[in-house]
Amino acid sequence: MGFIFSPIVFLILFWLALSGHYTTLLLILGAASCFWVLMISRRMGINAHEGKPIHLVSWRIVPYWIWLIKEILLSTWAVSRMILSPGSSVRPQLAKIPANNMSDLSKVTYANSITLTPGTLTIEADGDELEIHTLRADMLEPLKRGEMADRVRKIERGHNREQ
Amino acid sequence: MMLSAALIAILVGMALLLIRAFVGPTIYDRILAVNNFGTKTVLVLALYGFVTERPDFLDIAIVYALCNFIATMAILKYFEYGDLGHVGKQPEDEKL
Amino acid sequence: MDGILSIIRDLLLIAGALAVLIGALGVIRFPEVFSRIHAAGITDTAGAGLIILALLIESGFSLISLKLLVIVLFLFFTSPTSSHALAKAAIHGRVLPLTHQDKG
Amino acid sequence: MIAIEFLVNFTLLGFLLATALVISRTNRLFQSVMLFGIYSLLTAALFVVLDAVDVAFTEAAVGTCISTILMLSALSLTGSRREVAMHRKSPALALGVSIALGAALAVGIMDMPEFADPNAPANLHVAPYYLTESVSEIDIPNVVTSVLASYRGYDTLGEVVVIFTAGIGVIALLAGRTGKRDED
Repeated sequence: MGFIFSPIVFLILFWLALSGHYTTLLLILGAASCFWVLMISRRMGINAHEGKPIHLVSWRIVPYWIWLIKEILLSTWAVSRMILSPGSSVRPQLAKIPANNMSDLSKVTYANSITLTPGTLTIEADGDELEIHTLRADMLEPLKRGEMADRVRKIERGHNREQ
Repeated sequence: MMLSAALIAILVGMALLLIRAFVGPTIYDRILAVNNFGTKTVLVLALYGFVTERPDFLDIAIVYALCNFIATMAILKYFEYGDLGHVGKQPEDEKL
Repeated sequence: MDGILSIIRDLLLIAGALAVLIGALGVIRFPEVFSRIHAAGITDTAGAGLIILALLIESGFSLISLKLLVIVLFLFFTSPTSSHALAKAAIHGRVLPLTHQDKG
Repeated sequence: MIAIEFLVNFTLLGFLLATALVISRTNRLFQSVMLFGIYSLLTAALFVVLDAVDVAFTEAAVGTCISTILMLSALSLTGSRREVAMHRKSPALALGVSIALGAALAVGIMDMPEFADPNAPANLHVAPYYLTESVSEIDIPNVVTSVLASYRGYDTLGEVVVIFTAGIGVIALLAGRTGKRDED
């Protein structure tokens, strides 16, 4: 599964998916442009390792995404009610929550998931702590309980066991 | 019919964002408005393709999504560091 | 079957359009830039997601649905990144978030 | 269906006009760079509505992305955080010129053929040939691409040379600066 994320294979698959025209001339031009992009990114010193987010390929990401989409819809509903309610119901707060026992990639996943759910926003990700801005104090409660962090850690553990 | 209604709703949303981009007050409000305006343009293009029954225009929506992200990042980098040539902390720096 | 699908599609479109509208309204109504980022996030995630899901139902299975998937995946990966960058840049630019330390 | 096209068209044009007015009134460079971003998003959306997909593609890439970044690079080189002084000596003269120019353009537009008229002179000369033959002759599905890159290849080559020269100029201006920084 991992080889799909080697840059050149990924680029060529992406080109094939977007093109929709498969004549000889266009296929040659497409392959040439894929190699060109690859050369440019080599010259720019883009780390090939970063281009292989291998733990995002683990199948355990699927239940996590479904859970995340449910959370996004729930918090969208909460924030929408705040927007539509008359008067200002915004009581923003800053808080720090722990993000320990995580690899960098998991930390990014965690911080981005927090930002993706409306109502909470990662401002600073430094070391083992994330600084969170929230629209209302009670929106922070689920994060403090740490359910999302546990689920993010579970993706990674699952991947490590598979190897 | 519903597609057209959604298209109109997004156009109204665009108008609201234009107001935010015009009045500010901080520069970050404007950047936020421009970025979100870009997302809405992507949606308008996608919906418009389906309304006119020619969804081949989706490629442009993809280009838009890409450009919008890059432009937002460039603007923010400019405001954070004062110029675009600034290289943040990178693993390469530690090796050298 | 076709009827049910088109009803689902219409419902998704309505929900998505409402999310986009409410998000834009929030960008106007909320008091300062950090709160506005939350409102803008509604457009990026729920709004874009629901509308593109509706379009996926409309398009069936083809290259077009693949492109729609690319768009929605890209938005889901970039939107939190730019929100975070914006918040961070605003903090560094000495725009302090309004906070209420009182509980409730 | 036609009604929604008109609605989208006119709404986008209205947004475009509003943005242009605000840009002309603003006296901070950053704001105008930001608003130019919105302006080119709108322009490109309009190109899509008008069926000029290729132009929209270029406008999306160049207008939204490259020109924003170039303008910001220019701003960071000049470092002009100051407000630009506005010289408003004789608004009457400028207004007169604008109105005269606008009126001349309006008169000119009256002579143009209907929008998308298949019998307009421009659509009767070589266009039908390109539309019917280009796919079999050049084997590229997009007619605009085959016209630009093949039938009008020399013309495009000239344009590319112009853009290449401009690019070299920009790189020479911007890269000299970073080179100095590396030595520091």
